[in-house]
Amino acid sequence: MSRINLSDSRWIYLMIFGIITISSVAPIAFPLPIMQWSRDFYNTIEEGVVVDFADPPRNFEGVKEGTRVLILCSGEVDKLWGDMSEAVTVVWKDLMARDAHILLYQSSANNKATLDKYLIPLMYGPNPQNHPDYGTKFVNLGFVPGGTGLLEQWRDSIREITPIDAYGNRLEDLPMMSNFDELKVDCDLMVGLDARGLDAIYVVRYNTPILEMGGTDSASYLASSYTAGYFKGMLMGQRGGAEYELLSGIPGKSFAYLQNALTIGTVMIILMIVLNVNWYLKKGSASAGEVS
Amino acid sequence: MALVRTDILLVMVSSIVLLLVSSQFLKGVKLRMIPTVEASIEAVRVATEKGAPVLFDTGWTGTRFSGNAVNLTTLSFVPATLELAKAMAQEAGRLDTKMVTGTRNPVYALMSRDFIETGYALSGHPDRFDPDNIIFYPNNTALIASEVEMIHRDKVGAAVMIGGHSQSSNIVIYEALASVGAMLVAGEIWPNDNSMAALCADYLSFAEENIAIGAYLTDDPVPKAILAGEDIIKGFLIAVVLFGGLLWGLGVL
Amino acid sequence: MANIPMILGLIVLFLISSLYFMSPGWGPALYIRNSITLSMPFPAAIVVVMLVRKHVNNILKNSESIPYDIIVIAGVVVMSILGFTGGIDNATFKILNENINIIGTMSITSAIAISVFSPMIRIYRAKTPTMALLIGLSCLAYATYTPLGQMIHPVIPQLGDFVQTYIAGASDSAFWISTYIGAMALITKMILLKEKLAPG
Amino acid sequence: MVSPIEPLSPYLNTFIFFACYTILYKHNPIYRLASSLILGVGSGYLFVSQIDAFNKNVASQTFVDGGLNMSMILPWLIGISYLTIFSQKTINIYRTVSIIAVTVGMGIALPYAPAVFWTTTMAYGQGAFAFLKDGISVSTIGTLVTALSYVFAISYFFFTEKASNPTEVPRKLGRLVLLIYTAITIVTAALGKVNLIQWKMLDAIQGYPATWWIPGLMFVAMIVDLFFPLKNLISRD
Repeated sequence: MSRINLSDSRWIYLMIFGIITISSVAPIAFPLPIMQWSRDFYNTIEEGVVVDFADPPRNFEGVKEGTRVLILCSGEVDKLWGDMSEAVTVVWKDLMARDAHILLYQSSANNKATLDKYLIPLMYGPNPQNHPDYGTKFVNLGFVPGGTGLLEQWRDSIREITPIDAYGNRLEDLPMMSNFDELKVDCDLMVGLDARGLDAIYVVRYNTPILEMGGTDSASYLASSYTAGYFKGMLMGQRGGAEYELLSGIPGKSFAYLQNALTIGTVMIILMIVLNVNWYLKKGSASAGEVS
Repeated sequence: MALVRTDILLVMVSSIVLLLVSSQFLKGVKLRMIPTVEASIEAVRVATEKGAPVLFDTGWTGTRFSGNAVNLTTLSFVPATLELAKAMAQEAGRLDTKMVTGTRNPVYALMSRDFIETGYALSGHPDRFDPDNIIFYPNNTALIASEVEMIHRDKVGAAVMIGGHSQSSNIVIYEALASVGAMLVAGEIWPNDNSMAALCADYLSFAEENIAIGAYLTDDPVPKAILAGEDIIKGFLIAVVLFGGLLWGLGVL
Repeated sequence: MANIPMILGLIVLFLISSLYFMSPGWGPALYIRNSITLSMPFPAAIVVVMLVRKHVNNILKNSESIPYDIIVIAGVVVMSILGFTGGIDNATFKILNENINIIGTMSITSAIAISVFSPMIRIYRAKTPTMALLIGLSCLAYATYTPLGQMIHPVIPQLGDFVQTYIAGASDSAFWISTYIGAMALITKMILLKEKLAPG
Repeated sequence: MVSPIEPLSPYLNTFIFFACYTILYKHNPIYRLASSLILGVGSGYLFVSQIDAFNKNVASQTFVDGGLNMSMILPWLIGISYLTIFSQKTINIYRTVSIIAVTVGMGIALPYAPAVFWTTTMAYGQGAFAFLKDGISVSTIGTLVTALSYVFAISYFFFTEKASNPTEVPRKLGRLVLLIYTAITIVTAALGKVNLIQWKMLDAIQGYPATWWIPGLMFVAMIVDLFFPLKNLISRD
């Protein structure tokens, strides 16, 4: 096992790392079809959407100055961050550019640690509580335990259950929170990061518009919520980030990931074809040998 | 205090009533075989032939306390996997093979210790039980990282992996098992993990089949009759989609 | 007598289930639910102590893994000292968690990619119609989820998207739902005391 | 307060990430070091966070204003009961408690099962023949395909021969649907997860300080070991 040969799977690993390194160093832009759920995501932020599960319908008019947006960092974001980083970053930049009021909540200690380390410093510096936007355009509730039950309780009041933010400030002392408490009416838009179960609590009863972001392969379990109309748009993986960069015109670095995906996809297709042809030819010659 | 979601209450109660009725009236109905039941015991024998340990990994299987249906799945795997662990331990005790388990759930870790110790006792060799072989891991990452290391170090002979592994990470263990040529019996709780099992496993069972393992490990006809009752519920759901959907489309409903 | 724990468990099960249908919840059910969840640190602490014990045993047995056993024990001890003296917001405690646990999780999760590519190259041979279809679908998926499909023909990603949105999603639901029905059957078995949750 | 090990964190971060990949070369001390750190630190984190939670939620609430808080007695009793697993004489106490822990979990989650399978089935049913109401479009054909895929896949899970035999064709189609799901999931999982490797690679190259040399050194060590086994430096066995 110590010497590498062609039947050794280690050459596969080597090839993949080679492709990733090259893609990281020299990304190239590619033509990219924009999936409908990504387009819907952008359109909801840009133009708004009507949600009509309950009477009367809610007409959300897009993200404008002062629009109250709750970002729920839920599910397994800590595991998926490397596949969601660019999409979350570009959407966050867009929300900031539109002067939205952003309230952030994390459902687990690991999700909190991930955003604290990788996202929040990028947007608000190493001490976000000292950023000029803090309290007026951005509030971080941090990790609040309670899961689905907590979201049920927040429908009526955040402050009653969670009186302080992640940095120990009382919510009533933060100007942004003055009209952001009773989620069923006060929240104009929810953006879920791998968040599930929101449809039953908010969408079907209060017509809250929900947008969803996840990893590339999260689509397999999130797609049914999109087709059922609960999610008004989805951004999946780094490709979602690239799509949003194209739609919003906000620059990012998603195309390095696309080049990597393109190269790996192409190599895998070629390998599958070549290896199968090779196997077929060998099989043919083996059976010919048996006959002779 | 008010009663809410009565439609769901009705569905829940009628499902259980239907299954209870089935348990009495569908005794003796023939079921298809579940490959993992026999294969799991065979895995112990394969490991014995190789003179290597057998790994029994249940991942996320165990207690969770938040209100969503996904948690019910990890809980539902508890009785079946514990019964399987006991049956495998009995065989491992008889053949004097090291059986190593891996879980990331504290309550399950304690329960599996109890079941496996009983399995060894039933084999007639209680002295062969070693509590250090029941390994608890604090999280999924530690479970995967440590088991991969153990598989390479001890050249594990066979593995039975019936449980949940986050984000399809079960395939990282499968790849380690493939590198040492170990037999793999797999049955994952979640569908995306199950896709990875379909790619790599020698024997594969689907989630619901794993919950039913207990029914296959006993001669009692009642648990099997309850499984037969499940088919009635499935048939009803199919009818709802096809006939209910048609009536909806035609505007009758 | 042997069935008493299970009967007690079943009573508790339906007591807690009733909370879903009550608004607001009622006291005894909430009290039992909260007491059980609040007691969970006990089994967690017990199994961590047992884990440490296993590694101490390895050292006592003079096993070849002694340096690594020491690292595991040191990890638990250092984190415990940091956490108990400085609280869970202690800076070093957080740094160790972020740069070992969190990044370790991402590393192991990322290893899924390598672990998929490798068997795909090793195993995917069109020996049966099923395998041929699997290979064809995989090629379609690779073309759909990379810019490749669009570069060849726009219909490729459209087809791939349709398949994922409308077929894969339904399959995922069917898988979950059959599991949920299985769970209902399990609870029925418990009601009939055919599932005891204790070895016997 | 800043930690004294703060300057080391980018290096530790990169080391752990790429050390986990060295197992692809072979079983080695770098991997064992990383996996032991993950296990030890992860166990310590769990231990501390659990004790901290118990202290905050139970221990510190047991005596309030000098009086015993009766609601905290049960969590203490249940918790201590887990310790009875270590004696055969008392093991039945532990068994009862663990059974109740499982059934409480089941009780919380149980109603969500019929809720999900009923609402999902209803949603698929309502979409199945939507084309009769809304006309033929990609969306209405899509919901029809979804509903049929769901029906076929459910039929694949029939347990009894009585249900399976007459539904052979739908079950075969169900197998096809599950196969399609499997193929798509495998590829999207691989493409999604490979982004994580690249994300860390970009971090190592573009981050401050640059830490790409750490995996670089590991790679060089593996190449050297391939031709001149490094184990020989320690032992000639």
